[in-house]
Amino acid sequence: MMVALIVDVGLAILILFVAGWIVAVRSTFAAVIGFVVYGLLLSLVWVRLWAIDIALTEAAIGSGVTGALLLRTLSRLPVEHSERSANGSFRFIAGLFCAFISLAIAMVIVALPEPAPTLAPEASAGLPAVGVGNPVTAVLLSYRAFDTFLEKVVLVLALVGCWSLAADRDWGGTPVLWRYSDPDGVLKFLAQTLPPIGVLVAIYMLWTGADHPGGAFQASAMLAAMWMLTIVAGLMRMPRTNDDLLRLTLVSGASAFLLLGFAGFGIVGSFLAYPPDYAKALIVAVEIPMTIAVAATLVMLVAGPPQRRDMS
Amino acid sequence: MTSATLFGLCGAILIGLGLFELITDPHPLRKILGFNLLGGGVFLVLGVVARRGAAAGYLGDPVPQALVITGIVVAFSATALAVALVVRLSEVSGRVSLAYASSEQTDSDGAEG
Amino acid sequence: MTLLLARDIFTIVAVTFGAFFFLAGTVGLIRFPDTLTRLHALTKADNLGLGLVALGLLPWADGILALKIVCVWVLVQFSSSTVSQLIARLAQQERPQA
Amino acid sequence: MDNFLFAVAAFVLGLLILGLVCVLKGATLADRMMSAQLLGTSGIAALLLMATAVSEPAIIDVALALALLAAFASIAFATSSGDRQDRE
Repeated sequence: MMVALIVDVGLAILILFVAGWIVAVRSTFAAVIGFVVYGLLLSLVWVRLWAIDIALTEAAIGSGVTGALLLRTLSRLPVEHSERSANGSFRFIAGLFCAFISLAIAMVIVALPEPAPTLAPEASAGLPAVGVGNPVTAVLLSYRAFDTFLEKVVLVLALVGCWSLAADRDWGGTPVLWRYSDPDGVLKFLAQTLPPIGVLVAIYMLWTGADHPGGAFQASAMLAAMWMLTIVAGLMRMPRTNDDLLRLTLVSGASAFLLLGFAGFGIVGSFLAYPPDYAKALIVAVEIPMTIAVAATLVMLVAGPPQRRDMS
Repeated sequence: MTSATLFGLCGAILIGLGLFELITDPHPLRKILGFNLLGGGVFLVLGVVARRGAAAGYLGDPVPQALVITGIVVAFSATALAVALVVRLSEVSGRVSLAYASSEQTDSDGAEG
Repeated sequence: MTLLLARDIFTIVAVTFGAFFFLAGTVGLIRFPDTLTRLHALTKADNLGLGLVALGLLPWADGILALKIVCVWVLVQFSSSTVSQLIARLAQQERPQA
Repeated sequence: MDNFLFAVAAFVLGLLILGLVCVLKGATLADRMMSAQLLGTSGIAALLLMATAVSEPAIIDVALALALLAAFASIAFATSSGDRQDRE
């Protein structure tokens, strides 16, 4: 497997190169392009580390949704190149400090205990009771479902924080992604072709996530990307932030999870516990509203605080 | 050296680079990028722990893997909120950079927006 | 036996040609004089490079998997042709300044 | 055969470095975007090669997701930077 190692070394060099570029380059726009490439390379590394679920998440968030978020932000900010702080000795000390941190972590990595501690056998042993075949999905939605529930709450809270930053007169208005006049209708064509395929792939990912790499979150990122594509192409309107249906959708994921959690008290006797025979069905059932809710949250997070369209 | 160790060391350097960017760059959006670089490094280190914990027929320990997935989502939420703060700051103050923010505040008022 | 050998040879030939088009695309991107010719070089890597690599891998995939590989290629075709148009338009806008 | 496929993946990744230099030095926005597009396609090719080399079908799903999302990212670049240029 020497050749495989060469691939890994190449990947490591590439990632460090891109990271160095992001730090060194003056133009912020170039740094953002660099960051999207960084996400792409990371998802290749996740494949090499046999973490396919993470590779999917990273590809979806790292290069897709975060890229859109940063670009939308850049189109709002005045163009300003990064001015390095003139204080050379400050940068030197900061560099030294960061090198020290890196070195310390590197030493920990080299000295990691052998044999490595692992929870894989425990995760595997519980699978029959949960009924799903993908251990990562089992961890996310059964063993540590509470974490996942709170993660959905964090997403909604971040959106509440984001909306709160709107100017008073814009409250309840419509957020804007960015404007593009599509003179030849090229974008419109793509926005009519790609989303049906994207939605199909999202449904597939959600479904296959029970037994193979994939899952709800990856599916929602895919849905979010397709939705944004149709909005940028002008085929769909961005919803107003005071739209009741939108707000209901946004909280439906966490609410479904919460309901399921309390149902656990009644049926099995503890919060977020699933009755053994229906565990898989319940997991898939709660994943569907969650996927739609998270997709909507992602789109609204990328679009940022509401702005009244007629104002600008 | 195994691939896992290689990527672990890579993650350690990424943490250092991200931290450096976070500390030294006065542009807040660049600080956010630095924070995400740093996050990528941390996730990579966790991923290496997961890969080393391969057992029971799995090629990686699913528990740290699930932690990383949750981490990526939460990091995205934090990034989105931070970015919204940056945009609002520039709308209100008319400037982006955090360098010498207090002393130049009065000069730059009204110069942009 | 000969069928297996033929499969190996087919994969090696197709994938090698695909890699060659990636090389050609990258070299073109670096060496060609202006934006539109560079765009031409890029599309060769997108279409033929990925296409031949995908073609070479098809015999190793069965049924639905092969369909997925073809899907990946078709998707890249759709998006790369659109993005090429958008890039060309952007290049046109940029030219006066350059 | 696995080694051959890995070698081609390494080769494509090596080209990625060249393409990357191009992104970094790219004189115009259009050049940078072209290189980014090439990077996406190379990444997808590398994933397909690796999926076959290690016989892990799930990696093809990653390539599929990347094909859709890289398209979205490229379009976001092209359209939002047009918006940006208008204001500059």
